[in-house]
Amino acid sequence: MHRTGDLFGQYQTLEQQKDSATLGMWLFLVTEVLFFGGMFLTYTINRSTYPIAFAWGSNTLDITLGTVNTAVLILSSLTMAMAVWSAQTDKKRLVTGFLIATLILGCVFLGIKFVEYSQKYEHHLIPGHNFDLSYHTEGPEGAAKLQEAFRQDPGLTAHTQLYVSLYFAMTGLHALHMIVGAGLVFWLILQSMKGRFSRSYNTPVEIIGLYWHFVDIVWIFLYPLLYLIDRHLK
Amino acid sequence: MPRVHYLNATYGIRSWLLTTDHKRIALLYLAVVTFFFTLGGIFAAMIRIHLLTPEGALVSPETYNKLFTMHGVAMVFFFLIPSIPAILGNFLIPMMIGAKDVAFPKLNLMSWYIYVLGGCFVLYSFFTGGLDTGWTFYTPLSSIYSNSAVTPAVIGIFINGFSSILTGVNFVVTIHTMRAPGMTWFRLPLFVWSHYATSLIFILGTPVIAITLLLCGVERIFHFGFFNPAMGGDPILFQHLFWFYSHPAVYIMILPAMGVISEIIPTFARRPIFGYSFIAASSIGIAVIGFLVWAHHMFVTGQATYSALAFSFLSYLVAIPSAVKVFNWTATLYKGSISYDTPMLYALGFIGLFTIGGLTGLFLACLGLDIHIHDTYFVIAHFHYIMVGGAIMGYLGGLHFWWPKITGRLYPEFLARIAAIVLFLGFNLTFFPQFILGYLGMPRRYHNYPPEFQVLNVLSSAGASILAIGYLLPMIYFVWSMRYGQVAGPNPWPATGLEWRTASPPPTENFEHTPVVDWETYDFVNRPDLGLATKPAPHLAPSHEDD
Amino acid sequence: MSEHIVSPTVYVIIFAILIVMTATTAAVAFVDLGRFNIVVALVIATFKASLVVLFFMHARYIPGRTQLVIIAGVFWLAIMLSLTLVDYKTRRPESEPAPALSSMTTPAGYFAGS
Amino acid sequence: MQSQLPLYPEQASNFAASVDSLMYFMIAVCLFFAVGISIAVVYFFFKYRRRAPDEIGVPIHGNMRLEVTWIVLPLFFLLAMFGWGAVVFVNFRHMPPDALDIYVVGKQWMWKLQQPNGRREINELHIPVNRDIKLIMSSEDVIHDFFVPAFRVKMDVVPGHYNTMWFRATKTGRYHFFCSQYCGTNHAVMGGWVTVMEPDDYAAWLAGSSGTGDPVADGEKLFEQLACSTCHLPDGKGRGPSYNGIYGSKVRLADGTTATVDDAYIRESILQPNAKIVAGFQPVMPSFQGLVTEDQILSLTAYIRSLKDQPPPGKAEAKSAMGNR
Repeated sequence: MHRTGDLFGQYQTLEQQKDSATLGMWLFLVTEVLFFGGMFLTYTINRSTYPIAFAWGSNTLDITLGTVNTAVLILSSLTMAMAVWSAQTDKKRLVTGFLIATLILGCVFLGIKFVEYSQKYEHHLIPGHNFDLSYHTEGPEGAAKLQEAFRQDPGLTAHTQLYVSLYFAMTGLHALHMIVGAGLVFWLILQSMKGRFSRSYNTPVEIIGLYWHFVDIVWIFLYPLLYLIDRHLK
Repeated sequence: MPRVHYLNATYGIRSWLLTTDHKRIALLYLAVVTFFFTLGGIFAAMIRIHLLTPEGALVSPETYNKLFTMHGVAMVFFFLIPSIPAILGNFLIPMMIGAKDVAFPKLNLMSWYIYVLGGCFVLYSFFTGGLDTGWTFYTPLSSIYSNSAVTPAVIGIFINGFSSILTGVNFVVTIHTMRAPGMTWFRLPLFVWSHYATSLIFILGTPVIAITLLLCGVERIFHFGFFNPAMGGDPILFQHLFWFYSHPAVYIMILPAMGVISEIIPTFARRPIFGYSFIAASSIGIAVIGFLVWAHHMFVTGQATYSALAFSFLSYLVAIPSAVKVFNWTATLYKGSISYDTPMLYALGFIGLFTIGGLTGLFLACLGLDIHIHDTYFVIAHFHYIMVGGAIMGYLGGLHFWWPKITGRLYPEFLARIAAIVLFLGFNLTFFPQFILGYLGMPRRYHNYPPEFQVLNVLSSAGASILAIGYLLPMIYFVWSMRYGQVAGPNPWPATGLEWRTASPPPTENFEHTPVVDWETYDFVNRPDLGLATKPAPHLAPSHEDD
Repeated sequence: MSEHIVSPTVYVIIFAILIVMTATTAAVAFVDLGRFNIVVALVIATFKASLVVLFFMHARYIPGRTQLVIIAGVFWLAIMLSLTLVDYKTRRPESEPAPALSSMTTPAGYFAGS
Repeated sequence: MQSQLPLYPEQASNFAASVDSLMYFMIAVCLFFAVGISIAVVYFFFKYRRRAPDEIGVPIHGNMRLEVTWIVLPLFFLLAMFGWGAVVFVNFRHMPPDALDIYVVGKQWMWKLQQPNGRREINELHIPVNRDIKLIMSSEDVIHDFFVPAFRVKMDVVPGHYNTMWFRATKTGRYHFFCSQYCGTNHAVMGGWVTVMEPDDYAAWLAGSSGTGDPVADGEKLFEQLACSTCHLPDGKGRGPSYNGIYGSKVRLADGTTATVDDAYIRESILQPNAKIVAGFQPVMPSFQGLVTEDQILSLTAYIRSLKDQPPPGKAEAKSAMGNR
């Protein structure tokens, strides 16, 4: 198909082209909802079966890092939205600036995630033979709590591993989406530096923005579901 | 034939492998889909030969298990699901709505590459250790106990899922935004409606199978315990996730075939389809209600009684839209002018076989009966009536119907009619005995069986050999006709759709000028361009009647 | 092209609400509300997600057709979760371990093999 | 046995008749629709055949009344099917109070069943006639399914879950049961027989064991019944060593030592299989302690002894290659 300026050959008008792209992205996001949905279902069933193990597992996570990461991601959504706004209002240099800010914030998120993952490794919280719950039981009080938990759920070790497996699967999949998103934003930055985006043509910024916000939304649910179970126990 | 068309507009292997033309992509799909069909067919033939004797005539138990698994995987994920949507849908939807191409042509090509990549992974699994989990991949057999090459297979199907998803997104957007002027929603051919419904299932269902098989693969690699009871996981959860997609997937396979039938019948009865809006709505109805019935595959897993009652009830509801279609097709024959061309033979065969397949589905949705016939040959017979008798009959009917449009040439009519009849007879001989076998209690996936089941198994295998001839014939004469077939002209039948208003084969951009639609679909009366009578034949309508 | 441009002020206000909500949900998690902890957490998360969808993703200003797509996605997710839970939550207590059987399958029992 | 080509299995339980009548009802309703549609299609097909090449049909677009009819009318039949099916199902899932509890464990690829008094069987189930039987089932590995066609009952046997089902056999006799959920390589041979006995016979059976008096024949039967034959294949390619020609010979063990296969070794291998593993095999055999009586061990030993003149696996191939077999 031939391309005339910004208009691809299969379309009649720019408006039709943008309409198609936006609708297409939203449909793709719906498939992503159900993609993550399968995991949320797995999570729901397991959490309702093993509430104690899930609370115990959740309390091994670092809530500070989790909360900071949530804020970082929300801020990156703001910069992304501002990048779209800059394109819509023809502020070409601002587009690049906001996109770079978004990319940096995305990388900060992934960096913090990496720190968390390596903590899990140091704390023997990787599912498998070396899995050890006793890390978070400082002092006799903690040991007593652990004993109580084992009394309520004799399979605590196995079931907490289920929680941690889910933690890795869900955050891992989310991180994978972040990496893809960062790649897309990087491509946008290159395009934007060529001055490609303007009031009349900003579809790529808009739809990659949609994707970025969606990944943010997934985290908005992952954060309370993974980090905030029965925090009062500690 | 036109001098320049999409087949000869450019030359060379690159012009095919890098094409963004939806028609060429459809042919790329045709090649790979045919390969998987042949592969699955060979597995099926070996299964039927093996089951000739009670103790198993051909292969070891391990090999037999691999054969039926690979038959299922090849046929379901790599033949039935992409066949009609990716070949006929890709080729026709843009032309039927008067567009130059789909909304995202590059994505369309990417879908094909994703499909091929997924196929490579699955072939790798087939030929390095095979796959013996059953196409349903039930855990913990698939995630822990199987020693076969499960991991590449689930990765392959996971990848292939994205091909379906992207095709679905492409179709929905295309149908929404790319319609030609005058092509209103209620002038859309029913083929487009059924593909719209199919695409909804692609979009809403396929991601769930992707994540499910991903979890299954992750469980195999990292020993996570989501579905492993030894670690507190639940194998039943896998079945919920699996069937949330795989039951609607049945409708992915049958809905497009229904769309094909809805095109063929009015064309060869030369009258408007009966109850257009009901057929269109029933497609959407099937897509939606089809998502609410999945746990009828799990009645005997120890599912709660209340839940079983709910799912059984909903399963009965989904029968209604399918029945509506069958009734309307039948009514379309009334006072038509019916020709006996090959596509029509396939369409009528479809009505018969799909009716049996659909009705036997009611037996399986029936809670009390399902206790007895679940996981027996009754199930095998039922879904082969839907998949082979329905989907493949529709696929072959559609391929014959649009072959002149795709290649510009006609297939040999006489041979094609013979093949259609051979297929119909061979099919019934193969699968009808399996209903009885199932009620007698022969469980599925058995590499040997008690001797009292032998007579019916031999009958079934005999039918399979006839069926094989029925499949080989079209493969041969289609290839033959590409070179030697009679030149078809733009509208050989003639049919009313927009795709018949351009040359055969069509130019790369489908139409010389963007068409403007000012006629109703399936209307033969106000279409002088078709070269037919403008009034119904006198023996059909002595006094003018119209409602 | 008639496209709605949301002003930066709106974006910043939404951002502020989101941050406050994040702090709130983290704080509430340390209070023992019994089974309502999860309810509160999910309500706040849903509220935050809605803000992102409606404003950052412009869902307020897009055609009804696209809004329907979003609703369909959420609806289908709800189908998947709810109908599966129907099965899990109505299972009868008799599917609890039967004592005689568990003694039969304990490791000390006779099938030490697997 | 019924005729050469039966259309339904024997009716041997309280559920059989009700499932069969439900089946007849369903067939009747479905035949009504299928035959109606077929007749209409075939009739129209010939009646409205095209007579002139340019002829067209009558433009009828639809009929609201017809549409409503064929939406509503089937709905009634569907509701009837649903209701009837639900009644049978609820009856099947509602456990009777005073049933005889039998514990069933599925395992790749055999069934272990335990009577209320503790007597255990493999791939055999003995039950009294006209008595409610409740099976309490679980699995040690993958999902299996306990299916008795003559009783029209089946239920998945799921690891981590305890599923129950019940039935009341109404006719004495021997009936096939199958594993109906695909469970791996030997899924198809994972079945056996339900023996329905008069209550007196059942009581007698529970009290003692029965044998023919010929230890070799008894042993051969046990060899099948206990599913030894699924692993100890004659060609030595199974999960356990072949018995052919093994009696009296010396075998190399996994720890490098050797052992003579005599009565004591066989007894030990049945009761503590993992004590001495033959080189080249994995310690996968379950213990049969408490599962076989001393008499049965003697019978099994006698059977293995009777195979000592059979060619052992490796040599058998060489011989058959020379045509001596």
